[in-house]
Amino acid sequence: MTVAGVRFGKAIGTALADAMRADPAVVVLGEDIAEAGGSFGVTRGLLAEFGPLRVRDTPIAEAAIVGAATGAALGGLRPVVEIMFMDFLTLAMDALVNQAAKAWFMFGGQAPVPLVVRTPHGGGLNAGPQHSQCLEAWFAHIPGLKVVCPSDSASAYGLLRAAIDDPNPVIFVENKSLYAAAGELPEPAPSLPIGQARTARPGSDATVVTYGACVATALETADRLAQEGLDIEVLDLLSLQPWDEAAVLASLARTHRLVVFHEAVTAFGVGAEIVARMADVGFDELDAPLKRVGAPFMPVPFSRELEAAFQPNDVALEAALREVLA
Amino acid sequence: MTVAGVRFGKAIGTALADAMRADPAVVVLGEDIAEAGGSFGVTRGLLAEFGPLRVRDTPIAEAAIVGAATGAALGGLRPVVEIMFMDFLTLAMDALVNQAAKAWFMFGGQAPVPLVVRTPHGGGLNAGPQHSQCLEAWFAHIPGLKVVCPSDSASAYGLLRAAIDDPNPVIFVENKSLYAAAGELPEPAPSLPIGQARTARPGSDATVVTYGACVATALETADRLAQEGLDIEVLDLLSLQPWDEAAVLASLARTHRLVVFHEAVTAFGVGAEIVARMADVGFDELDAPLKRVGAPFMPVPFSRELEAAFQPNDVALEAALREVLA
Amino acid sequence: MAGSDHIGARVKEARTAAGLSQQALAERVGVSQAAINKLESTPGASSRKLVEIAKVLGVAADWLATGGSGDRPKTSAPDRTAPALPQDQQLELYQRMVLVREAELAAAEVFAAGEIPGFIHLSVGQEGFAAGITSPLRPDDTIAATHRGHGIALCKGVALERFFLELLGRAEGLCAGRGGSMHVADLAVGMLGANGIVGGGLSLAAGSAMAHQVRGSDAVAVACFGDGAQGEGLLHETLNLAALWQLPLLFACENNGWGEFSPVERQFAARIGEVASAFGIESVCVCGEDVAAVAAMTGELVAAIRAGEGPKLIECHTHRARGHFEGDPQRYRSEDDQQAWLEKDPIAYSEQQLATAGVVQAQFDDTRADAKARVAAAVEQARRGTLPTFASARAGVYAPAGA
Amino acid sequence: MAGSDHIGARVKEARTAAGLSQQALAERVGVSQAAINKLESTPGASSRKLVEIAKVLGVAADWLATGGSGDRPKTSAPDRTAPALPQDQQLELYQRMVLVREAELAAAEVFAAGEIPGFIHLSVGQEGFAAGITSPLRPDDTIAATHRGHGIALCKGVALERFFLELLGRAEGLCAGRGGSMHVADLAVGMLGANGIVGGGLSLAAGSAMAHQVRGSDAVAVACFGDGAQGEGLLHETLNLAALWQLPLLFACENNGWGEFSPVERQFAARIGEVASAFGIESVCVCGEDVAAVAAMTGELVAAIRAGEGPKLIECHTHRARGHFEGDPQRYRSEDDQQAWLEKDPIAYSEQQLATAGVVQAQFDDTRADAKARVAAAVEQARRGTLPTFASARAGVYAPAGA
Ligand SMILES: Cc1ncc(C[n+]2csc(CCOP(=O)(O)OP(=O)(O)O)c2C)c(N)n1
Ligand SMILES: Cc1ncc(C[n+]2csc(CCOP(=O)(O)OP(=O)(O)O)c2C)c(N)n1
Ligand SMILES: [Mg+2]
Ligand SMILES: [Mg+2]
Repeated sequence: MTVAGVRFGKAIGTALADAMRADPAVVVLGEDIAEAGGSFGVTRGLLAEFGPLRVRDTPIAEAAIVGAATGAALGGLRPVVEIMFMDFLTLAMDALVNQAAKAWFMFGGQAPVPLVVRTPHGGGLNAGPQHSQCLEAWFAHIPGLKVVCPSDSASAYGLLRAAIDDPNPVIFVENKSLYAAAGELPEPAPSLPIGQARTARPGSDATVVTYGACVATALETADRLAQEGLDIEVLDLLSLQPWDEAAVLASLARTHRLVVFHEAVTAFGVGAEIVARMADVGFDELDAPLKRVGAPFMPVPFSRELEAAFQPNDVALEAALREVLA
Repeated sequence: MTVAGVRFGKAIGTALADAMRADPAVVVLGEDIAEAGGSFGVTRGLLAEFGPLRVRDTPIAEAAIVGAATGAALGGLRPVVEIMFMDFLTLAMDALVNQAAKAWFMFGGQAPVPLVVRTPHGGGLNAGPQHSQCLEAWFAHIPGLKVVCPSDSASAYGLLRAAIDDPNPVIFVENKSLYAAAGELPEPAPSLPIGQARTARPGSDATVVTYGACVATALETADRLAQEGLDIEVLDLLSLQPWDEAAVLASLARTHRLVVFHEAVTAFGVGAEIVARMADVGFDELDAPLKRVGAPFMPVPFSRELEAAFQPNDVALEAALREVLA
Repeated sequence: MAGSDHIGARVKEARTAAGLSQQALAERVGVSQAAINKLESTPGASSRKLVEIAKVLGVAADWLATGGSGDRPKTSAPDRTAPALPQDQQLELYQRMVLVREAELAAAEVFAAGEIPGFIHLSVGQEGFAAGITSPLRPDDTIAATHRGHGIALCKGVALERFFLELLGRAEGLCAGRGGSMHVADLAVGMLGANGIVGGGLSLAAGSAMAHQVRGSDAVAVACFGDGAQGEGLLHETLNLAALWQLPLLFACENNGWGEFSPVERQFAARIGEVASAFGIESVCVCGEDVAAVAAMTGELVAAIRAGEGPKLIECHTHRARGHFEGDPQRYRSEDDQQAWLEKDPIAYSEQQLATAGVVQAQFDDTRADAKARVAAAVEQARRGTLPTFASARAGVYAPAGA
Repeated sequence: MAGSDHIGARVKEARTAAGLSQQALAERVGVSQAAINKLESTPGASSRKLVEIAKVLGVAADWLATGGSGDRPKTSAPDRTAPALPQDQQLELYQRMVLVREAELAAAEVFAAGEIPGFIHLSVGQEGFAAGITSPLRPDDTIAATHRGHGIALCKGVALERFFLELLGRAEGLCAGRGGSMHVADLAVGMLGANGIVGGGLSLAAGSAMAHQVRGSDAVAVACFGDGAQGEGLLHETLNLAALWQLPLLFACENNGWGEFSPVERQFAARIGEVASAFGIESVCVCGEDVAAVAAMTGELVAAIRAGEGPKLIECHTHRARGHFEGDPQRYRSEDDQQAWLEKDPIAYSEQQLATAGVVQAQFDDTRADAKARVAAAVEQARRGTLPTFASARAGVYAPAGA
């Protein structure tokens, strides 16, 4: 059976509740996530069901929150932390990068760190330079971390269950603009394996590799181009670290043309790695330059017009696709 | 005139002293940098010459150090901060990324942030997972920051003078293994423009793009291959953000084969951006896959044998060059 | 008087001697009046705040705790009370508060109408903090505000028109429409910016203080932070840095009792004054309802800092009148708590004080009408402001050489 | 005695009454003996540490500051003293310290011979901390150590052989040769690791305490940190978190007077005990020379935490005998300071105490010989350990499903 109209945020909340029911080691912590149910309402209801030992409001202290969650994970719990905006992960980088990411390796495989850090990225709310960044490339660069980024309710549910089950620290990135998006959720909803991409739309003329909220834009763009007879494949990465190189390569081997599309700043972003790999292992498949469509190299501006012009969109994607198809 | 035998660390110290003499707004701060002259001895002598108002030992508080330096820069000083190991920048990311990098833009161009953060990266000392990382790709991803990485005494001097003169925050990355390396320093030594690469060795068969301590390894490898008649061009980037795309493209247009070589983990590293750009703007020049030689995707291990096997070296570079030349 | 045989009785004795009501004591200590009442009336009761109470009452904590040898002793350093301010200054403070109030109420309307993008955090009910803290500051003094920074911006001298131009995202705005409400700044008047990062202004202000110190200026920097920001480690690091370097820095805690949707008691286990004391930093706690007291106390602290005494801290108790951000339905907050600020409205209190001193209602009405008119004009001007071009923003990421 | 007419005279009066030498007072307060001497002999002098001095001497700070009405009063809460330990426990502590000492001296030699890669930080002279702090801990109690963590590792029960195997970078080492001295860990015995990040263990230990709490266990977690780590904001955040959540967490400050090349006075402006108090966290300060006192005091605190009293803090004054790291030429440190530890050697002190109680020299000699033999055997075994293969390290980055 499939339930329709399940919002992205609700799917995440459901995954949390299901995981907490399944395993008493799962605990949830973050700023205003217990009594208030979270800034984006995702954790609503958890406190009532699971009580204050397992659902904890924290003080505003991102470093200690993630550090403590790491220590708790080493101690056998499966903490799921909410960091209110991805921009605030700047305050928790030591815990994530020097402690959580390395503990399994550095201690010679003594104890896993089954930690999940949920955090929203992305703009569109005119929230300005310090509340809109997409910093996932940082984490994808760090051995020991995994990074996932769902694109709809079903993938949010499935990836979060997988992230909580995973014995490694996982950064779970939620695009803010998706929270209210309704989608279908199978019942029971399955866990999705980390590291596997999904063909959101099969096509033969060119491949768009994308993730998160950009998947919907890519699909729209593909639909539009389909009216001209251009058949665009859209690959939804879902996982960024590890990412599904085999799937991307297989798609490139079919279409020979590839564009990576994401909301993060293009330069040194996730797309750089994907393109760089394809320029090596996929070199023989290439019939056109590898293109990236992302944000320009500037902070996310506040005003409506500026942010709208800043955000990578269907127009830019279409232009890039036309270039590689030219 | 040129002075020979000037160590890399000494060149940095000289640049600091010269900058402090030239401008009373230049101040230096960091852990144990004043009385003790720095963990790597770079700032020795500054306290005696410039006094405790301008040369400050700080408590162990990386976040406050970089935050205060940012505030001081907004207030008209030109602070140069030393962060003892690049791994500890994890503790100062908010100040760098959310404050320093964005202040000029976010305030509409009211006041510049002439801040320099000097920090050593890289392994080779068996210092283990938390004292050896190369995290420059993070900073290169952040609009508003500049990132430079000198490869010898002259570039260390020249880039540091330029970084201090620059009205923007600059991350100045020093490879630990270079501190004791002696080099030539012109007298007076010139400032080097940020954003310009340097052809360390001209060549026509393939291009190695590299930076920092890897430049020397690349030159050795090139010399060795020259004995077989292979003519390798070595491009020393010097600046990573902005990086000299025109120089890389020009070289590629001559050699049609390119390898990026750096000590950082390959995945999502600096090389990804360079390759990704070349796979787009340089596509028509490509005669071979674009290759990257960097560290494998794992924390820097401690033991001698493990670290030696981990570090990207001349053997790996040579193998990659042979592949693109095949 | 050795007959006061339990702690509460001694508290009562000392409180009465100090001429304070239970409510007044409660406020200065940062507990509820009910808590003081319970303490005074229950034999055997004690309080974690005993040291704080002793400080406010100017008695030894030892004596409060045990009664000791007999008479209620005086501490060597009785709690400082603010000197009275001359009436013209009080009027000016009043006018500033009214301007901030009117500006924010207008902003709320313009926001509700969809003309202000993003989200805005208003300081309605807390104007005593902004007006009081900034009042002794010179133009070359600097201040870093929080995300709730409109009041500080306006009181530090930011132009009302450019303030609204920024909120509406216009090219002529303080930040050329790139920052918005959470980043209003004007370095030319020493306003180092509101900040989207809780606690973010702390170290920026410390750095600004360091710049004053290096230049040999007697300018002072002020670091504003909310009660919620007390949880951030940067506070500790900055207190330590300021104490070690004897920075000309005033820490100013705007304690409105809430950090987003959680009351301060659930967010911070210490009293910030005690933390500051541990670092050798003198601290005072004032009631933000009384702008004259805030201004006078800040004046003393700033003068001491200017004179080279090093960092100080002021905590100011206020009430947040509205939601955390505009549009916050405040389901987490009781109706009583939402209304409580009306009893503590610094503007109403200031009118009372001024009325007692002979200022007539018409003057209040004029002030308000004036402010409304200025604000309305500024909003109109902001609406006519030009939209920023993307090209100019794109070109504005790095400062050019020589900037 | 109301004739003590300046602060220093009153300090002297109270100190003499407490039976303390200037040196002993200085140590407990964390200042130099010279500072106490100057204070006592200079009319008009005062001290930032007056409250601390008062606490140690068990008098009211008011009285020290002003003299007040007359007699030297007693505070209600005199400083706690540790109960005496039975002799067998004292012997065990002694043996542990000797093992740590011998292990580290051997490590120093092996390091100097180039057989240990990287850099190592020794705790010679500070063994009273490691042995004392760990002594009341059960196997299921957990502890996060600092970069100077050999002593904690060995005393918490890490196998000596695997310890040396790790230092030498062998496959059979605690961390399979991937971590080295700065990361020695054995989660099976509750040792959460030394840590390369100053302060890094604080929040890890808090999380471990949270895990104990969620599981309903009465196990306790211990967060070790150095005096230099006091500057890190994470300390503040963790104190607050622990206080709010009433975590079963002991904060253990190993104050050896130095953070790298700078004395603690230039790094931290507060007394950690006062900071903890501000958070409602009880704290005690003990002299690390006396391992029995450290153990007894820690025992009391751990028992209280186990009983549900929430977090506590212990500060332990020690002397760093050697450089910050092996090979540190210590140019920044006077010859006197470098030798000072000899007067404060916890092993020598323990021998004195035990000798007074009748333990004979031969037993000390045996203990040392035993330890030397065990260490020598462990070093030999480590030398014979196999080198880790790159393939296995490469395969060890992520925990496999189900781990
Ligand atoms: C580092 C960081 N963490 C969390 C937030 C989200 N946030 C914004 S305001 C706020 C509450 C701050 O409370 P307080 O400091 O008391 O200021 P107030 O809103 O009451 O003025 C929080 C948690 C943030 N902006 N920055
Ligand atoms: C975050 C961080 N900053 C700086 C360092 C470098 N460092 C290593 S040990 C040390 C001094 C620590 O002093 P303390 O906490 O007193 O420990 P001790 O060395 O005296 O045992 C410093 C600054 C580090 N390892 N981590
Ligand atoms: Mg608040
Ligand atoms: Mg120390």
